[in-house]
Amino acid sequence: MKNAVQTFPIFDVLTLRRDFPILHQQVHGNLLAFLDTAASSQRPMQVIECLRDYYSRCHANVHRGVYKLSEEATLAYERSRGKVAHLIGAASPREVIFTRNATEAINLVAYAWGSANVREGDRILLTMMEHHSNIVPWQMLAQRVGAHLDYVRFDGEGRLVLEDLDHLLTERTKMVAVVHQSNALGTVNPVPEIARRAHEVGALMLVDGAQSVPHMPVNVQELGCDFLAASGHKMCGPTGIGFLWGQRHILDAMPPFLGGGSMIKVVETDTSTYADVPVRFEAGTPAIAEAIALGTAIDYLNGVGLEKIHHYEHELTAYALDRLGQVGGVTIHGPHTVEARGGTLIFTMEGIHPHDIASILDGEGIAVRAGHHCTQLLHRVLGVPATTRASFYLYNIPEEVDRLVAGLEKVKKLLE
Amino acid sequence: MKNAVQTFPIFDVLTLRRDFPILHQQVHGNLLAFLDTAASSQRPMQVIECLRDYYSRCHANVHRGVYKLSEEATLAYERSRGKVAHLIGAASPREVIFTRNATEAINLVAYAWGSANVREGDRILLTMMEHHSNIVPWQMLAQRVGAHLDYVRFDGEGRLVLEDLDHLLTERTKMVAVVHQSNALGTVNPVPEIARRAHEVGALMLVDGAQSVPHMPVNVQELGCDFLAASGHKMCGPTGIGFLWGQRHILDAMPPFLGGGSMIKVVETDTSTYADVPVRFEAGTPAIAEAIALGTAIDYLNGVGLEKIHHYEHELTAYALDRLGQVGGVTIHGPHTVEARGGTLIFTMEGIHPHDIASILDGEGIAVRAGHHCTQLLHRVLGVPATTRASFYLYNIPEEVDRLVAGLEKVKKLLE
Amino acid sequence: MDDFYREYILEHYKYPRNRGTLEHPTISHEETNFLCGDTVRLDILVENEVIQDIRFSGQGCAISMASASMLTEEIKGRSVEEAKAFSKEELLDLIGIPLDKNPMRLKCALLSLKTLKAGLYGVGAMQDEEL
Amino acid sequence: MDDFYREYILEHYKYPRNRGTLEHPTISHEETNFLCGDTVRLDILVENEVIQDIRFSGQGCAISMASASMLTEEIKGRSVEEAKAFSKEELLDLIGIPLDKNPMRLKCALLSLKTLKAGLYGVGAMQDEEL
Ligand SMILES: Cc1ncc(COP(=O)(O)O)c(C=O)c1O
Ligand SMILES: Cc1ncc(COP(=O)(O)O)c(C=O)c1O
Repeated sequence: MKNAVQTFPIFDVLTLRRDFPILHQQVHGNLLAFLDTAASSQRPMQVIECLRDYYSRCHANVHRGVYKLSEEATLAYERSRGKVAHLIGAASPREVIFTRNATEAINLVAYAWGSANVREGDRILLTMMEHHSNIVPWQMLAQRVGAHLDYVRFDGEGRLVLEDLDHLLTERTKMVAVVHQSNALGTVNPVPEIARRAHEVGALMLVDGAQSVPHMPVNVQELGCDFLAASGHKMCGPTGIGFLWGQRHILDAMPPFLGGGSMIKVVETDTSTYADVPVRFEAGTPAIAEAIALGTAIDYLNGVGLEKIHHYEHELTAYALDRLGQVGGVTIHGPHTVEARGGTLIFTMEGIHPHDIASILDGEGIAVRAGHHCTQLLHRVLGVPATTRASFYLYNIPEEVDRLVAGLEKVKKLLE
Repeated sequence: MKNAVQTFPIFDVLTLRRDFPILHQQVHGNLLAFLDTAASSQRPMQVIECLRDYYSRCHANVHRGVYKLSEEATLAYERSRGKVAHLIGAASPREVIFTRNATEAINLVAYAWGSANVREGDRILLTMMEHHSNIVPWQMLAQRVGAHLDYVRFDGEGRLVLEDLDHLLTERTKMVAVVHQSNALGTVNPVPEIARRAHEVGALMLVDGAQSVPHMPVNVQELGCDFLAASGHKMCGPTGIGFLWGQRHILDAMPPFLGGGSMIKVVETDTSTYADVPVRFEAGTPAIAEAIALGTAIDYLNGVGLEKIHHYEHELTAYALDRLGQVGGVTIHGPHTVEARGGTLIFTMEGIHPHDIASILDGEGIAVRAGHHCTQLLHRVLGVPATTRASFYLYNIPEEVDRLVAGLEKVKKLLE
Repeated sequence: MDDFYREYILEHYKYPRNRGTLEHPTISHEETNFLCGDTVRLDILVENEVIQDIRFSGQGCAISMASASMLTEEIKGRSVEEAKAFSKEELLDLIGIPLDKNPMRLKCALLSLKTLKAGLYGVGAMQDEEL
Repeated sequence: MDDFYREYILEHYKYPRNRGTLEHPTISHEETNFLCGDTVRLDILVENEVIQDIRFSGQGCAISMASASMLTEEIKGRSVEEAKAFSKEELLDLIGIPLDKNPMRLKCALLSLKTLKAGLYGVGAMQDEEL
């Protein structure tokens, strides 16, 4: 399938793959075909080396040290905050808070902003395609304060039913929290339009960017949202780091979330005065090395170009939709065209359990995910308890799609 | 000063130092003398290599993948949980929850356990030597529910005034949260006795082990506590990882803290059923690589032997107390003998600001910390806004103490 | 892993033993593997402390279904006492594949045993390590 | 860093200019660097939109005290307008040490300027980047 590779000459994927050491190993005797980036991406050598270099040359705790190592660590940490800000078009690095992952970022908003702003009887609007990380924090908030959740539905093509906004958005709606790109269906939702509608009724808009920030140019000004959450490990960065972006004036007005070192100005026995943003929301020793390496990951993605990555994934997804659609018994859930969709697709096979599919594909060296992908509501709508998911990134190649298709034929032969 | 090294033949520190690449660099033309481990320790090659190896060979998201990489990542992650459990004498790995750091671990208890168990009028007992991370979360809890904080004082030698327990411990006391080893004074507190007294009135006992777990054998059964918090970055592990240990039956009864992926069994639109411990408290993608590398750090510490490390630091601290005590104008705050104290000491110099001390020492390649070390209450008791802190670990040598003393003489010459 | 899908497993998956329900079971218990939504229900007929009949229903992957088929086959006719003592090692032996290195698939394989034990002991749920 | 402690700085630290307070200041403002607890208070006497007199008090490290000494010396006799426009770059020039690479020490050096500006503008607090 060397030919297929040449059909998407957006960048030289074979050269780029060399940056990812993990991709060159054999799994059960076959070259690894890693098709589970939606769960977590792989990392280029540049990021791995950054961690090594940091720990070997300049680690120290940040913010309070006056000696050279601590100085350097602090500067690198803050530089990385600037890279995140620049990546998403934030007005200032001060609007970027480092968290462990997208999940913690959303919980931060639900706890700190939520507890101060959501009251009994208020409503929070989600969609039926949300990841559990953008559902459960709001459920917990709703239970704490006596608020209610509403859900926008999606249609048979995996598109949000925007008419639902007409009756679900009310004066009582305080927050609209929507996934930018679905980690299951692959749908890219019309965030600017939803944000505009949310603001019309005075609600804020949080965007779950866990699956969009790694894969396309994302600009918070263009999205028109108030919060954006994402995870480093899905965008070539290390585990243990993610971020929350928020509008400065909203963050400024928010009470803290976690209490502890760094986030205070003055501590007295009964009460404390809190630091300014973003430090107010970064209690304790942060994930310093991870934040710095996330900066390196962003450099890497910018080096390739997010527009190009997006384009490349589109080509790959179009190819995959076409090839998989031809496998008998396979049903693809979600948009069947690449318009407003990303490189993540879920499917089911008549009478065959997703775990068996993933296990048998694993025997071929192909890594896909089976299960509900943290979207049980979505799967309940689809009427299946589980699906199989293949997801792509800048390092995947058409040949891997071909191997996936061949693997599925083997599954059928074995289990039918 | 080669002689001095040979006075503590507990292990071969010069060989061991080779494991720490960062220690062999020049800072402002002098060999780095890193005396700020209390803020964050350095890492041996073994830990740095573990991260590299993980990302190069076996990274994938944990828990839900059926393919080989995810399997291996999951096993390594859970093996690491087992190492933590073994290190602290936990009854089961299920009692160990991975967090970002000690700060998050304490906040987890203050939010999840606190909100469910602390009521208006209840009391929480702390000490005046607590780190902000063991004060602010409780203040925030107290403010949320209308509870009150009490503080055990410490005396002129930096020892807790245990008589304070007689009147401060009452039936209303629901939680006693105490630092095991002070990150400022160096005092090691009599946790077993305090835990016993806490339990007598029905309170739970949380131990802030951020400074003890890295430096001595710590066994939760012997401490008799209910919770223990610690940070990986202070114990040769990476940043971005720490842990909370809790008694199984207490954790089992606790509502969740962060909501999101992994920590649920069933998600419905309005409510969810939560997973068993420890996963209930690990929402979203965890700091996988960091948790695994923490396991490697624990292997490293066990390889040297925590008993030996503790002993070695005692020797070094005795030497430092002796040498520093002879510098004119220097006042050491905290215990002056090594009995029940660790290798962390703070001091002030007559008429000279700690920042100037730290800056001038930095010029000599000596990294110490100046400030309140996240213990403002403690410093207010001492009557100084800031102190200078030197802290030791298994890789420090007596020669570095000598350089510190020489550096302080230079400070005096320059600024007096 | 290909290894999981040996003839023996596939045979039990395609032609399961004891699949179905009982009209008047002494014990009926259902368990779900929340990681994947798989479900196994066991209907057990106990007479004189002996498992006279047993049927399984539910849905799941080849491993969990084959495991339920093999377990019911093995346990039928045994005393309740023996069935309670039936260990996860014995079941894994029966299945004959090295599942110990794959925690996810291990859960699939053990789902039927978990259902059996929780049913026999009359408890709501059971942890893997208690099997 | 040794470099910070040049003769010039040490001289201002040991023999500060304008150290003290004013009896009837037009403006009196105090700022604290919460990272280290250092405090600078400025008493300013303004007449005809000109800073006729200025004194500093408080406690801090050599850098913050020397910086306050130099700043007050520089600003005395200037118009309020000029003082408001006095930039952090100008102050760092005056101090003459490369502080831009050390965020912690930068805060020490800028504390007096922060106090001056917050005082002149009559605002409660000021961010570093607003100087
Ligand atoms: C005694 C003590 N408790 C808690 C902490 C907080 O640790 P971390 O910042 O890693 O959360 C520290 C570290 O500064 C400490 O020394
Ligand atoms: C759409 C979406 N939101 C949120 C998350 C949560 O990300 P994390 O687990 O890194 O917190 C994920 C990742 O699984 C996701 O795909």
